Amino acid sequence: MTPKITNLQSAIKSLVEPGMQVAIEGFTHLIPFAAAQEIIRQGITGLTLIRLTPDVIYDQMIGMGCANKLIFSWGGNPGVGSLHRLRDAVENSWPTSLELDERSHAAMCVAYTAGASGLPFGSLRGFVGSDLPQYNDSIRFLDCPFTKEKLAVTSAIQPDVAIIHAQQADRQGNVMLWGIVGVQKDIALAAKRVLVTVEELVDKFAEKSNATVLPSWTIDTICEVPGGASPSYAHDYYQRDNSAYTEWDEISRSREKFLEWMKHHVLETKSFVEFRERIQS
Amino acid sequence: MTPKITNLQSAIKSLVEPGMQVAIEGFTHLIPFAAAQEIIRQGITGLTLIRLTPDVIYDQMIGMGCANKLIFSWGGNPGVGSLHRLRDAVENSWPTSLELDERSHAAMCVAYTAGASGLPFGSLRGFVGSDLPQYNDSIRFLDCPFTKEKLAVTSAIQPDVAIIHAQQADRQGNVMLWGIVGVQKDIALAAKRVLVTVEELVDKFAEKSNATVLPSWTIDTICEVPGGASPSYAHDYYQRDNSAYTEWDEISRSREKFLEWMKHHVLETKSFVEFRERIQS
Amino acid sequence: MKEATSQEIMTVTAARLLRDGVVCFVGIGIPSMAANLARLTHAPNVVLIYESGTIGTKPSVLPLSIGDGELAETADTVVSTPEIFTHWLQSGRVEVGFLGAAQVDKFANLNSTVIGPYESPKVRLPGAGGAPEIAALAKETLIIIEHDKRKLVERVDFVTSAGYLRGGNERSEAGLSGGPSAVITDLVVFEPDSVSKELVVTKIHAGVTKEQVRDSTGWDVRFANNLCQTDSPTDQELVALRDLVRRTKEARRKLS
Amino acid sequence: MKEATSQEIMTVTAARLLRDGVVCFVGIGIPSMAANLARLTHAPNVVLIYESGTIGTKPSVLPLSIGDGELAETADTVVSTPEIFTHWLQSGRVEVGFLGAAQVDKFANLNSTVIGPYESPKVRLPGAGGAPEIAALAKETLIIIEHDKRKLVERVDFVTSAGYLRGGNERSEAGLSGGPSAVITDLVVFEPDSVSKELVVTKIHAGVTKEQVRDSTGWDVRFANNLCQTDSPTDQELVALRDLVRRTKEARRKLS
Repeated sequence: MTPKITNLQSAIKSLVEPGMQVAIEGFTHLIPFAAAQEIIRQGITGLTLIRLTPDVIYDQMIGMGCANKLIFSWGGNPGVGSLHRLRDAVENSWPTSLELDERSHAAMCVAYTAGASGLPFGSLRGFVGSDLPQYNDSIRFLDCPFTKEKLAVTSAIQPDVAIIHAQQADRQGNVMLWGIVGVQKDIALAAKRVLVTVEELVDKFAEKSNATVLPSWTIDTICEVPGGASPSYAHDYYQRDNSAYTEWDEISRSREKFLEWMKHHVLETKSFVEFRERIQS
Repeated sequence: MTPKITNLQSAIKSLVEPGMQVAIEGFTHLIPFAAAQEIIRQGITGLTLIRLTPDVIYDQMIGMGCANKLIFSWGGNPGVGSLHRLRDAVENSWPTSLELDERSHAAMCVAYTAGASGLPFGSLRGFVGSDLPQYNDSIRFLDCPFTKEKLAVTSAIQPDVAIIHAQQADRQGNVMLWGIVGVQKDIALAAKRVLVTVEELVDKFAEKSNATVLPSWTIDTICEVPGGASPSYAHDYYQRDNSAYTEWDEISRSREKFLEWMKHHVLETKSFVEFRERIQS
Repeated sequence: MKEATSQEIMTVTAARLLRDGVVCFVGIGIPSMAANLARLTHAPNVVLIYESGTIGTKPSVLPLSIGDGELAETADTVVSTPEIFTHWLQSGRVEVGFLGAAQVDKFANLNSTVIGPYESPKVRLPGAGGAPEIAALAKETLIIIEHDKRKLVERVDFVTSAGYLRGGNERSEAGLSGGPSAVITDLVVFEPDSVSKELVVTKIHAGVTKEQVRDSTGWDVRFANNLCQTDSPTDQELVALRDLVRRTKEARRKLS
Repeated sequence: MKEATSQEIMTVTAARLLRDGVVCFVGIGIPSMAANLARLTHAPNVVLIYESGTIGTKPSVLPLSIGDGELAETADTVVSTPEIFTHWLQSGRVEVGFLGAAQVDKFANLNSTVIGPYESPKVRLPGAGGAPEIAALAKETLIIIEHDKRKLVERVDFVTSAGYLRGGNERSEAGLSGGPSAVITDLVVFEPDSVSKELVVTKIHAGVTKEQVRDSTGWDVRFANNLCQTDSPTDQELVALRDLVRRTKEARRKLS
């Protein structure tokens, strides 16, 4: 009932297996960089990665060959441009081919909510006139049983593991996040198992309007990882490191430079703490 | 864009017309007694009343002949027993017959959410083996377009007017409620027009976890009505007056006693303030 | 210690069926009393969910209504009512549903809608509330009801919430898992027969006779071969229950 | 005052199309710049919604990403991303959608998915994001795009978000209301012909020639009979825009 509170290395080892469907979520805010890098470090492959907005960390995972499928709606470097590793995988199958299940944000949201709600599908007004349904069988249409209107439907998403980052957990293992809360509650409740990395463990939560609280018994494992969302941000803890996003554009353009950077910063570091030291030096 | 801030009498006069679909919501907490009584006072009839949990105030409205249809899922005096006026209307058509569109809480919620989301229907796992769908055409079944499972669907609810009570509005007309927030956000966003009565107007909201905030531009009219949810309660303002619920059982058992009580307390008082004075004397 | 009343025996017996640590969706009234008694005795880690949106609530006094402030103040989190039904019940997170009803029949179907025909009822009852989905979606349902011929009937006037429908595999063939695992009354505990799904008396409370049970049940009631007597409430359970009732009465008196 | 650049003219022209008090769903980048410029000049009561869940946000600097902390801190309320799409966009509350794209075609269809065939793209673009539903459900859509032959094309390689499809009544016959009301570039403003729905140049920015427009447009472009010149940015507009850009640069420098 109570989540295990452990270190990130053993958390990833016990939760994430090759071939799993893994959603590592965060809408610009609270992106679990530390946890995702630990997956790279452990060399886990064959994953289906799921996220509305795959960004720099998914670019790293895709470039390192962790994934062979991506379920998503917008894959870019926010405010900067393309994800070069994602493009290289889709355009040139490097380092491996990447199957796409591509929806829109609204459809991904509906799929997460359906997943969290125990429904096999969700409905939305969408995709009329769009070419996306032609290439994606997880988007279909039905007629409303009452009004006969044509509506889009999309299949539920229920990943094997969801990984999110939050500001706080209390000693009982309840988790609280606030600010831009994105899709995290839905994906956490949709997943079979949930890992949460948090900025800090606290005795008691303060009042925070718009807070999302996940009760302890909905979570499998909690890791205290200060700065674990960096270079994205954690509202009331630290701000977004925009320069890291800009620099990624340069690093990720060439395969060689990318591999070198990943080797030096991720593979040759033992943990996120060491990674941060190397980045800052 | 900004809601009108006015008194309850003119708010009801300008928003509620005979024959309308009106949802006066509150899940035990924050029930808009004052606003609903003003509808009785103004003698508005022919309404379709909508609520998950019609309780004492709907019993008063039904007994006074305001409604000829009820869309609901549980009509009782919470913690006490039956609603005698509701029973008299259904069992004996007194003072007039009352058509029922009866669903379950889950289905009402789904119908409100669909209404707030611009969808004509919502899906749920429910009603398998239940007799309710036999008597209610707003509950149907469909096959999931992906898994072919049989799921229940229910038609969206989008009332002409939603009335809710909240703890606070700020000077710009944004509204905040907290504690048990029930279905209020969904019904407010589902309705064509929205009236909110509030305990007080404030300069700035404090942080309140689990708070629901409705931006000013989603609301048509705000009335400051301190105690306007009494005898239900307003979290952090006043507690539930359980004795009023218990006494209602006695008052409402006979038509004569009921009519006399309503005349003395509601029809012969000019406002909720006078009503409260008379109740407390 | 004053001897246990039949209602106290019912409540304690129901409470015992709630295992520690389970997630329980609680109906108001005696189910709420029994669930909280369990929490205050052998099941301190039970997670109580009320349909008003309160999750992990730990009230020190019993709520009169399903949405009392006490429930919100002592909860781990409070969500909207729609979310309770979609993300918490429908998702399959609820292990035990704890329900009452106006009528229960031989196959544990529940009626809380009407006595008599739906279109011209003899008695209009409050209605479904959250029960149909709790009964359909909880992994298991416990039902508490006073033992009375008019309440325990051969066939309910109206199936508000599905039990085992007309028995046998009918429930699972309709696509529903779970189902009522026990009906607890002030005289006995019923459990469904593993094949026919008919409610059979498996425990009989101290001092209650089979004759009494037969006379108070609306169908030709069967007793299990391994019928045994209900363990009587312990002093500890009775103290906890009576304290809870006393605190609740005091709190309500203060408010009135 | 330094003369306006063509990008400044584009931003100011787009900003002017946003009426005060409307509810606007804003895409990141130039749409966000134009929407905030409108808010800081003639439209102080515009309600800006970003897909990250921020409603009524009033950032003092431009967000680099769609979910910057600045957006949450200055918002009237922050809701979940699913709620933004269901309760705020799909419900029909958004009056203006403000979008960019990689390609826009003659009938104002948008492509942000691929250049080349979907299965083996020449360029894989970021993808749909929130655009398909914004373009479908906002009462009206404004599109901002740099004027370039590869961006303004006869027919987009991929319809990510529906404009007027293949023109005429095709959009409304498909069940969609609304639609793009203007495409603003650094050379001109296009508006759809009321019957054919083909994008026609209705305004041309100061100093731009028809020749230049023809050379930079991927279809045989038409000019409206009542073609007029875009009103040049006022000093007040330019000051507001340049201040906004300067504040944004400073804020980002501080963070790096």
